[in-house]
Amino acid sequence: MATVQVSEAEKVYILHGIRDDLRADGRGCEDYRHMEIETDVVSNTDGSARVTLGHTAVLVGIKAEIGKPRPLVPNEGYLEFFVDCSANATPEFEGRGGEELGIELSNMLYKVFNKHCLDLRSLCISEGEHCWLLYVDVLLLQCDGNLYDAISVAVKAALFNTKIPRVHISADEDGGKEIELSDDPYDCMRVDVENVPCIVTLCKIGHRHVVDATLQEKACSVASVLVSVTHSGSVTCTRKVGGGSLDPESIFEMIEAGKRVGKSLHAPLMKLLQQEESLGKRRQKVGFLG
Amino acid sequence: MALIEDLKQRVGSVLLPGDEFFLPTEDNLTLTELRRPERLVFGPGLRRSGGRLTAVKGGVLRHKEPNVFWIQSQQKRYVPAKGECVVGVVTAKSADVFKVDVGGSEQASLSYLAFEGATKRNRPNVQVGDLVYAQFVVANKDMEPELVCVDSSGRANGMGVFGGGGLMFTVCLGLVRRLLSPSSTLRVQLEALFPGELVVGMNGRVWARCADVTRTLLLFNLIQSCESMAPTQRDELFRRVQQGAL
Amino acid sequence: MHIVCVANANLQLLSLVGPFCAKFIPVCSYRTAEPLEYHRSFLKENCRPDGRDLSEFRTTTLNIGSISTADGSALVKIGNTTIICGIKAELANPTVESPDKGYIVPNVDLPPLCSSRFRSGPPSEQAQAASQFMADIIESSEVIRAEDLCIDRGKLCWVLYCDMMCLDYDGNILDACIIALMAALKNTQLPEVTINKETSAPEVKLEKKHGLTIQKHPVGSSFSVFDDSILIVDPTAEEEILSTAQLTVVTDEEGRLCSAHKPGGTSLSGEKLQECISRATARQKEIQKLIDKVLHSVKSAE
Amino acid sequence: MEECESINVCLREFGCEQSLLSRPDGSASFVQGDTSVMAGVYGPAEVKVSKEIYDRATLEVLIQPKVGLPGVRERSQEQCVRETCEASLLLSLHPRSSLTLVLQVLHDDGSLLSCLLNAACMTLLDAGLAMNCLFCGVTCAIDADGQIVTDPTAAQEKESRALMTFAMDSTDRKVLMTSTKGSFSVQEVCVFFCFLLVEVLSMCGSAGGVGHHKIKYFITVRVYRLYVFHSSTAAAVYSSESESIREDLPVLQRLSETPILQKPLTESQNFPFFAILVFYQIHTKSYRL
Amino acid sequence: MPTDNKRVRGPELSQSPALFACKAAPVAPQQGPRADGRQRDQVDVRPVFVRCGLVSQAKGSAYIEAGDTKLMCCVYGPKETERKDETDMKCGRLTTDMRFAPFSCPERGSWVQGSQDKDFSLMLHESLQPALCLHKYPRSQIDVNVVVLENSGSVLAHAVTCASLALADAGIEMYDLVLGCSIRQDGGSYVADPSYAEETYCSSDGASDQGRLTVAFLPSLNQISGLQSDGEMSAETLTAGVRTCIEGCYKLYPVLQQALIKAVRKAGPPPSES
Repeated sequence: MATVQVSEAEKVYILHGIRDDLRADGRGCEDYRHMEIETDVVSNTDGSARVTLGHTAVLVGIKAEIGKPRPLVPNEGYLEFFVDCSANATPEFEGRGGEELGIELSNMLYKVFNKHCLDLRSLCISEGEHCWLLYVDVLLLQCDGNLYDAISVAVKAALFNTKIPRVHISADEDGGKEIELSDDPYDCMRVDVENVPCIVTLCKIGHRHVVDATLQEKACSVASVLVSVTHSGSVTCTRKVGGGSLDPESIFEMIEAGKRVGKSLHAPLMKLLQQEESLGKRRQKVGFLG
Repeated sequence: MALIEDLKQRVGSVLLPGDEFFLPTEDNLTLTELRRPERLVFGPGLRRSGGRLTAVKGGVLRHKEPNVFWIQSQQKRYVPAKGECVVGVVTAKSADVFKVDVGGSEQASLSYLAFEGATKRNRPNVQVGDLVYAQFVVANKDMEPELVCVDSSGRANGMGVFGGGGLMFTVCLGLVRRLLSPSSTLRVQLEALFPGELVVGMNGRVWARCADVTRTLLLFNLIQSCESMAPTQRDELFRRVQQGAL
Repeated sequence: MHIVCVANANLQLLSLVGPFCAKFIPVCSYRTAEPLEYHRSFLKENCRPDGRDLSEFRTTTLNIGSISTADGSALVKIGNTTIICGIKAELANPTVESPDKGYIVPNVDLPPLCSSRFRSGPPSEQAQAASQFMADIIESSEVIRAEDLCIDRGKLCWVLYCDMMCLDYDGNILDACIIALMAALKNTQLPEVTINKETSAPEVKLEKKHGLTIQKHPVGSSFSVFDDSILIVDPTAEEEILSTAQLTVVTDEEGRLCSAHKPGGTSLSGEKLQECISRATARQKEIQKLIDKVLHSVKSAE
Repeated sequence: MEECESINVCLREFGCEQSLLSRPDGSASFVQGDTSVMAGVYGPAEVKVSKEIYDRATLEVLIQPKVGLPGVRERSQEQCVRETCEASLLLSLHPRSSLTLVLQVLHDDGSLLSCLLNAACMTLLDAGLAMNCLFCGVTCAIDADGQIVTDPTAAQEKESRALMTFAMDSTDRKVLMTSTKGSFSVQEVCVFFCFLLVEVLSMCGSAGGVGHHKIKYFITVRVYRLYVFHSSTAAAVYSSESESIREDLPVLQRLSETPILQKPLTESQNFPFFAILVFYQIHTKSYRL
Repeated sequence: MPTDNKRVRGPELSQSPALFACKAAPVAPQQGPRADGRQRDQVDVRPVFVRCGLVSQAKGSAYIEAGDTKLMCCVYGPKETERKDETDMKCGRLTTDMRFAPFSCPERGSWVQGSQDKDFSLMLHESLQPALCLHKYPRSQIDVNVVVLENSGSVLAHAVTCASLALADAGIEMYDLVLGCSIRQDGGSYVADPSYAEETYCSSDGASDQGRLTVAFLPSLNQISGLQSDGEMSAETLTAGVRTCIEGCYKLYPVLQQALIKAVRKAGPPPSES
């Protein structure tokens, strides 16, 4: 992952600041940086969203395709994730570095966006034969720390934005099934994103932990805990990342804090998404350069 | 000696890898007998291991008086040998040596000081990409080959960096040897045809410069076509060139 | 303690006291400094650094049926060399060219775990050559008739994936692979499959299982050639590296040869080859006895 | 003990051409009937640090099948060719360097492994690499009736009960490589070895130019029936007819060299002609055909 | 998918016979004692069998067997780093590789490492790294290779345990051993050290508190080096789960200590400093 070199003096400064609940950019320990969300940014996808968090920028596009359900769960559709760490984001992503991070991120996304948070059965068209397959492509445009949180918010926004065409199954003469896609672009199915979680990354710095760490702060931390939280406050996935170890008590504190922060993230996010959608075509598109 | 007789008998014939000759056993060397064993020199392609002499390359057995034997074979890849002069390309400059590509398996080193008149202060003007004509002073399988551009008396003796112009090309090693042989008719013929400069490295690289580019190219084509030509054919070709047929 | 020993000095010592006493002088350093000389000094006395004589195999142990997720499995140890073979049976469509034949797919894996000489990633040349060798053995000896694996002609047949994994690489993996494969095949139980007449879909009765009919019992014996002339059996990893050629002879219970595989190296005369073949025939009997004994004990334990 | 009459076992027409590629340091093509292989060798050249061996050259063999990508079978063949070449090459003369031998299968009509070996040997020879000995490969098949077929075609291979490929070296006439398929009795393998008679039949060189030689070798491997029972010494009959090559022999045009491969050599072609007959025999207890 | 040219190939498509089974495989009981007789809602881990130093070629190795789960781990190094650009002048590099034998799971796996294996390798790396004194091995690399011979649940937890044992057996300096333990939460109850069936079984209705949790723990330092959970659980359940796992780790601790002591004794007394 993108890293920065931080001198000892800077580390001490950051550490002392966090001890007093004061971060270098003036935030408190549980505050996010400025976040921007825009949906429906890529026209040839079924759903897309762009999220910037501080200087971190992420673009998510979702394509729906008809596929065959997995043999073990014949009555469910499924999601495929692919994370592209473009060398544009940081030169370190060139070659193998970006590929490894991409696999790591997409593995995490598989775990977070599992069947507990989405109604995968609604993606099934006919049991054992056809289902909807959502290809979620994540593109990292810029890297300034806290990728997981930004990606999860972007995925949630893109899923909210996704419009899957309705299908009608009719039997043909031979008794086989025929699938017909609806021609009307407004006749579409939406994905219920109410239960979709967001990831909150908590970085342990000194004796405290902070939310949404910048790269400098990240360099000072020994380990972080990812907590993915739904709107109701239940935890769908946790994971310790980084080279250090944590004592059990601080892990419990971090899970608790993650739950608190995550829960408070959902309501404004949903409100924002609905607001944007209600604007309809009148909405002024900002685009990437805005 | 039986071996020498045996070898002499085969001179001019083709030997294949694995062909063996047996050296006389050491028992013949007794102190009472004053006759010193004849000195035998085995050149490329022949290998002595214990009491056996084995051919390791396919080619024609050659002999030179008194007792020098070698196998004349055809090869494209150059393997550095001490004392041979080669044409190399400077590929890198470092603190006190140049790296020179001579077409072997390893790049040779060439010291800044191994030029005529070079001192610590007065460094030779050599750039990456320049051609040099140099001689091997170290060339064995276990060490990095080393080149110099001076002879034992410190004179350039024709070695050093090439001037501008001219053309370098690669021919097979056999042709190079023929060009360099003191009794080479080919060289004499070429000289008669195109007066100019010709530098022939033992590594198969030849550099030529004639009065103009056309002639240089003609010379290059002629040498290349000579690779697989009999003297009679060559004579014919040269005659036609002289008459302006090409 | 001596750190480095001069090779020549040791050689003289060795020739005086004989190789067995060599253990009392600082052998370790001699062994690492001059491994070839070290081995030669033993071979001169017709024995080897681990105390075996030239035509002695290491202790071979066999454990059958230890992996419950596999349809058949076996773990073989020849000295330190450890190979585990697991067989997974799956259903597939037979090829158009041979509609009445099933598949046997052997693969040998040499993971980085088994020795520091292997890297992770796609299989090394050695692993690929070993896989091909196993495939050739299965084909040549006709261990199982491919027709036996057919369930419904042209429609359904069994695929036996025989995956052999090396867990400890100390030379002679080919012998170990063959023993592991044979033992695992003998241990394999396939469920009964019937074709439903109406839906023409296969129906599997997992509770009803039967074994495979094994036609032949090939057993391999590997040899290494030292200094173009000395032949040793069952080489260790160190001996394999130092030797100049390898040879594997595979024979079945009727004394027929299934393979005489010598992928190059220094040459070998006909007499030596004959010697290898007779040693291999004797080895075949020993190993077949071992497999039968272990299988019997597994059955009686059930 | 019966005396076996010689049976007429022969090889398909074969041929070889050397130095036909300009980029590699040595190249050759070898044709056995319809089986044809093209080979090229590069080196001694610079070696990758990861593959460097401190006391000898690293030899890599790459086999390219006619269609598709090389698979496990090619890898196994590569191993056979590589280890055979390693045994005959004097690799210690070029430490810390690399030799790369590329073999391209042009057509496979049986006896492929032996053709690969022969092409490899000719290529190494053409590159002028130092070798202990030459080697040659021959494939034999036992058909359903127990008859031995040498140099079988693909169709014969398919019908055969067992298939064996051997490589022999030219100095000690010993076995360098064996690779077998199918099952066979111990007696049969003995017969095989008896049959192995390496006949370096013709080797011809054409010379041209001043001191410039182009040497063409033809290695024929013929299989004869041996009459030897209970003999334990290998007797080699080595007869050679040699004619010194004159410096200024008229050079044959490059193009005209190719047909020679297919034609038997005649004196009229003015080729120096060597025939080296080597009988190879091994100790066998008894055999019956 | 590109065809694999480096292995003997079988048919294009083949399916496990279990897919066509007439009778469905028996499901793990959801109440009462578990299939293997262990107790629910108790830290009832499977008895483990551990051995160190089995592999002759490795610097250190360990084999662990818990129920039917069988794992093997080998440690090579410290050695020169393979990739020169990754050489760290101050600190050693730990590389982890975890793979499943194709026959280790009820469904046949592929030889090619999937993204799941890579994820396991990464988690293994994160769990082990805090326990190693990597600063003692500058400019070098330590390789940890784990092979799963049979997967009968809780592989990651046992892989962590096995790898730390192998590291200890290799004589790599460590702050502490690392132990792994996992649980499966099923509604209000949980099972410790779940078997494969218990792990993969999914409850029919969307009941809350369904999840799996794996914890890697340094027992004498009381630190958590690895934490991984999935499924939906409340924060309280999760916290309780972590505590359960820690308890499970403490249960394993003496067994591993014994195994290491045995291995050290077997290696013989250290040479006297005379």
